Amino acid sequence: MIQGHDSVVVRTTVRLLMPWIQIFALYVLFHGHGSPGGGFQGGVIMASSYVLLGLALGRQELDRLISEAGILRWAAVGVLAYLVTGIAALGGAGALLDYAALPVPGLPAVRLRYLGMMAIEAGVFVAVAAALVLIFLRLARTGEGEEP
Amino acid sequence: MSGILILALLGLTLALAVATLLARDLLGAVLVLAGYSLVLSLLWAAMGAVDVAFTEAVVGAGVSTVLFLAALLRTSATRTAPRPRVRWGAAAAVAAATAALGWASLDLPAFGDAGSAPATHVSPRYLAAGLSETGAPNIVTAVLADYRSYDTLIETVVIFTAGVGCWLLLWREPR
Amino acid sequence: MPSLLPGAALLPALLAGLLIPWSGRAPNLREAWSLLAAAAQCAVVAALAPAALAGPGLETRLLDLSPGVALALRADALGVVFAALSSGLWLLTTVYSIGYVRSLGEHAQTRYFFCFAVAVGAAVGVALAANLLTFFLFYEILTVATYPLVVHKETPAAVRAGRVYLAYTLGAGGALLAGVAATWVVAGTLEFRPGGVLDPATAPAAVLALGALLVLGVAVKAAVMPLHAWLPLAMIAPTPVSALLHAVAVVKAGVFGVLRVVGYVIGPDALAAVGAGGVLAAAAGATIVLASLAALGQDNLKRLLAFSTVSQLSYIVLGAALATPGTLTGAVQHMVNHGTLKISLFFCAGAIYVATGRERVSELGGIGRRLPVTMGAFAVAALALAGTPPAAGFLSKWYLIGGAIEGGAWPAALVYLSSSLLNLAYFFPIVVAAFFRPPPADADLREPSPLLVAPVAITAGAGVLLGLAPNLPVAFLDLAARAAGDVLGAR
Amino acid sequence: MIRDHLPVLLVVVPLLAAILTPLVAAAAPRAVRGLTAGTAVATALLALAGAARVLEAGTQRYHVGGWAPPWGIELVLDPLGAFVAVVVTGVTACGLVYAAGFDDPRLADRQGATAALLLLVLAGLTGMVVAGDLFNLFVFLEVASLASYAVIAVAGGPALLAAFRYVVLGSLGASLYLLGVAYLYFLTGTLNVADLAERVPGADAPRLVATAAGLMAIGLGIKMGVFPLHGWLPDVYTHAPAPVAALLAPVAGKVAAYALARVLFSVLGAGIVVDRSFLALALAWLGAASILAGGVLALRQTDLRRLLAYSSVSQMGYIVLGLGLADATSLAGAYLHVLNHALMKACLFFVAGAAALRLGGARLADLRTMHRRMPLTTLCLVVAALSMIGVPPAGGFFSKWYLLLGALGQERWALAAVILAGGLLAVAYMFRVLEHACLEPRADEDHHPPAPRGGRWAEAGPAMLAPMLLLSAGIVAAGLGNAWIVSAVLLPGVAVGGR
Amino acid sequence: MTGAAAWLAGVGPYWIAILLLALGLYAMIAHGNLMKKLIGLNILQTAVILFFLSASAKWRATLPIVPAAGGAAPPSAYANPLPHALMLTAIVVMVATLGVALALLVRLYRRYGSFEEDVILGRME
Repeated sequence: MIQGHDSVVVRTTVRLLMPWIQIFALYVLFHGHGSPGGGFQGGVIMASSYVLLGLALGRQELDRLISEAGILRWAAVGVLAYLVTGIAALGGAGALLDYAALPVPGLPAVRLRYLGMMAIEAGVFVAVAAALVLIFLRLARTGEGEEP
Repeated sequence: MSGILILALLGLTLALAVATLLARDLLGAVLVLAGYSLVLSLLWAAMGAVDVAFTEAVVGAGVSTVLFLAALLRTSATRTAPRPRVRWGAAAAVAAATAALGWASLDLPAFGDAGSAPATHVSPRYLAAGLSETGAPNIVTAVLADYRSYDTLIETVVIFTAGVGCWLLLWREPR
Repeated sequence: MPSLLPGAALLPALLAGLLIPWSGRAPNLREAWSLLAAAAQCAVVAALAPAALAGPGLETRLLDLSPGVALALRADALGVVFAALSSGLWLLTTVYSIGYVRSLGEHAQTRYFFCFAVAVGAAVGVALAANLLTFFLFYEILTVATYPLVVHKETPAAVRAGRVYLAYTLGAGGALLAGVAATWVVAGTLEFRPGGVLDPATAPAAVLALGALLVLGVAVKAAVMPLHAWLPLAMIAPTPVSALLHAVAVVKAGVFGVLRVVGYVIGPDALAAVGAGGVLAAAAGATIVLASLAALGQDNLKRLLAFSTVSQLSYIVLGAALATPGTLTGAVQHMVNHGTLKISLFFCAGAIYVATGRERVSELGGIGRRLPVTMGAFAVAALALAGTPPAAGFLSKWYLIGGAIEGGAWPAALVYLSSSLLNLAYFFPIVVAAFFRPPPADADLREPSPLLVAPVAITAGAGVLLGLAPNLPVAFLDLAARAAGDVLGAR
Repeated sequence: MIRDHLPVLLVVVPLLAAILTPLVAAAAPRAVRGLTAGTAVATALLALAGAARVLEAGTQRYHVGGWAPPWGIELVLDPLGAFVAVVVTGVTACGLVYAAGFDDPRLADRQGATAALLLLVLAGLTGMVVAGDLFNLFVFLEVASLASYAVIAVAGGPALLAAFRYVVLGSLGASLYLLGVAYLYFLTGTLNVADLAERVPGADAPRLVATAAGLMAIGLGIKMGVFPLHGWLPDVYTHAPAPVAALLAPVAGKVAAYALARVLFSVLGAGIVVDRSFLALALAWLGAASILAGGVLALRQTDLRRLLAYSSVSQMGYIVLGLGLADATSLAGAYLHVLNHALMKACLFFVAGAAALRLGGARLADLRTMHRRMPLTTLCLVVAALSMIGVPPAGGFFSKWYLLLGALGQERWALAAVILAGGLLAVAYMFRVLEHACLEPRADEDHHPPAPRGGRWAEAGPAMLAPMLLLSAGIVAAGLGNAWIVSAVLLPGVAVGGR
Repeated sequence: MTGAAAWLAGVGPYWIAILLLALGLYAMIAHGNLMKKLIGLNILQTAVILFFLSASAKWRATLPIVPAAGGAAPPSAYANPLPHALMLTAIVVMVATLGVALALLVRLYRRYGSFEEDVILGRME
């Protein structure tokens, strides 16, 4: 479906819009702590920026930015970040995901908790963004005819 | 939280759901579905569930629609579904189930009752101590990322699973 | 008393079951395993007899099958009789089988001997089982292990026969299982105890239900009419199978089961109290007469023998149902005598088939001139079975009839007598025709391989000996008397 | 230290491996199979360790994030949970070793993703088993389901439609379960199983409890594939890639059944379920119907895997029946059947897979030469089939034995009859398989020359054969050891918390 | 707000949720078009989410965001955050399922060239 849009206006708008969307995504990620939003919503917005790019500029442009295999690995990395944060707590003799037990010397429990939550939110952000982009690209991929 | 507004939005969702299911043109159905999700997110915002509303807006109205469209537009086929013939058996079964659920729902605490079990048993602790215990003013985030972060971990795994699944299923078949 | 000996009685068959497939490519070695195992089994079982005569018998308790129910083997008098019968005849049958399958060049011989070993092992397990669950376990194994032997020919007819066989026996297995479970629920134990395990206070309805389920479960293998239809069909199996399994191991497992259930679970008194004894006796009596009449009409020799088996088995069931000292002794004794004589008759049928390819009674005219040993043995065994003194058949019938009269069951006595006449009626013409008709034209008729003839002669001889010296080689008569005493002494 | 984290490690280990697999696959494709099988075996060992720990030190409770329930999420490893965990991980380990040995050309170039999804299934199942929180259970249920949808569809063709139907029905089931959870949440305001167990009996709203129980039972019933909710099951297990079917069929339904048991007996409490409440009656008769319907449908199948799928419907019925009878003996029987059926069904699906690979198909007609060309596989087939029929001392007999004792003990004659009838149906359909696999019917009535020796030796590779033999050994072992399992693990476990 | 409206507002969300559930369910059963089945499923899932969320509502309560500057309002002043968190997860599950299902549909379409179940079944033979 995505051959890219021909009107120059659309293409440039998207190019200009892209960074702002991504900044907004990061904003949503980091402010989920105190206001609505968080890793998941931020990730979705991040993904939508790429989707938009793909829709407007076409597959080739997108492939120049990202490769599908690469995205799969990004998704894995995101979940991994989350899981590793959780397992790290075991190192501090705590239960899984007990941020207060994160083995980071010299930080009060509240800071540790904040740190842990940020870490996992970031993980969610990456994982969700990557996974959604992957799903979109796979669904929208052109070029196959009938299956054997 | 205004009862009138909520009732209005509820009515609207119902109407849009019916419209979605009646629409013969799949493309139309998907677009109406997006509207349905949008109204839902408004409804939830009105119910004070801003995080969910936000998510529903970006996911339900946004991503889901895009995915539906991506799948639909990939397929050059006639996109109008033939009018389904009415399945009286199914309709009867569904009606019976609906009646049963509605009947049971009479035992439910009134909507918005601040004295109901959900309002009084587990949640107060989050609201009272959430900020001091987790340092997150947004209690939903506190629950999501700390008290029940295990759920959120698995939630992330779910979306990861979906990614891997699509990657696997829509593999570029070797020609 | 505790001992490992009863458990050891299962080992030979078990080892044979492992070794036979392993040496499947070396037929001589393979058959050597079978022979060794059979011999070893005979030895062990014989060693069990003295203790069984002296007291309650040796017992082996293995792991638990279910909380409170062990996989246990007890070599009491009744059990030893059946075990000794099966093992002894297994030895002879193995010799006979080797001759039979080799002269016919049968296929899948490894499977054949493997299943044979397993089946006999299971039969011994049935004999020595100390409780109902163990009994059921071996009973089912016996069923499953015989199936491949029934379908051995793998012809459509054989496969059909196999299906019927499974339907009857496994269906009965279901009834038996229900009975076993019900016994546990009602009596709280599954042990076999002489005189029965039921509390006298048990509700008659419960006793009746238990009796019905259990007896139904075992009566199918005992081929009590109308549950006998599988037996004539199973005759499609190779003759040694029909001989050992469907004249001895399997069907005797059925009647043995009847004896166990009547004597050691329900108890004769409880059975009589609810009037079930009469019903069982009636069914058995009817079977005796009807099956004999049916045998009269048979032309295929093996089917004739099968019907005769059906009739003879019910001698034992009837004996158990009457439950007087005489009938019980006679019943147990008849297991041995009928087993020996009937297997010898089947051996003859097989020998004739191998030598002449003939299976029909009408084709046997004059055969006796050419196969004197075989047909001689046939004549002896037939007459013995019909109850001509001093052979074995006479002895057990003497006890049965005496016991029946002693119990005041005149109709039963009459049934026994009339059936003996019918035996003569369907065996005598065969013998007469075989010896006094002119020999068949084709000249090359000759006695088959000694591997076949020897067992024939031995079993027929044994049939006579068991009449003259019923306590040789194993004290069968004393054991039978002891078993009867156990059951009835417990009242 | 490990000992204290056993419950969560059961989930974390396969999860971590699953996430790493795509990365490994990119770096060293060769290593993937080893990683998968190794992880599964490690998980099984952890489960064994967990079981040992539970038997020695009692139920293990783990508070994720250090938050005490009901505010945080709790993981529970009690005797029954440990038992189910051992069964699931053990059988899955066999399955993954088998799958590693099964070279399916369709999956060759997608090793990494497939392996990751299979491990995610494992993680999802273990997660469900140890979950002490109803919503957490839902999330794990979805992980396991999503992953299985994808791997099933890999086969392409008919598997696609089968998988799609499974997605629709499976998600329906999950949603109904979640709706049930919602009703309970409305009623009590909590999601923690132990907390619910305290509050539900007290709460005076029978309609809510009944609705919640019904919804959860239906939702999980769909996952279990109990008649009449089994619509998705036969196609899925017929068309899925053989190793995948062999992996999912034995365990997936069992875990759903265990979840149902937890809901019924831990959450609602025995008081609501036993003494022939409507729920118990419904379950018992649902199970009975499942036993008969599954058996009858299995009778007329010509494809081994389809036949096995329907027999799963029938066998699952025994488990549901046991839950419905709801006394200690019957429950012990039901749990024992979880073990036995997992073992024999896995073994049979392995056999079917090997046949499909080496005999060119898993239709009954394809098995014609099996006994000559694959003697060991045939042996496994026979053992598992006899267990299915219920011939002692194979394990399958004993689970039915306890169910029968339970039914007779409650004087439920009809149900007892159904249990026996199910056995006879199994005789009918399994012996059809055995006839095809072991006999080569000949037309000529008279005896024939010995059958041609051998034919081409076609046993599957050791990696596939070893798990098969292990399982068939396990079937007999489970039978001979059942008394210990029942008296040492199941009966105490059943007694705990009215289960 | 009048009494009737109040009562209506007291049960309305539940009943609407149940009605939506029924609509979705019927569509899943009755529609032969796989895409429509999927849409039905989507509506069913949102219905469940709506139902669960309505457990979080409290009249006269605000968003569950506690001002850091210790405005110590009682819990009854905030909406119940637990269902919010749970339903966020449920929505993610929803979209994940949707992704896989659509992937299957695309494959099916590529193989059999239709979304109609009976057409696909017809082309399978």
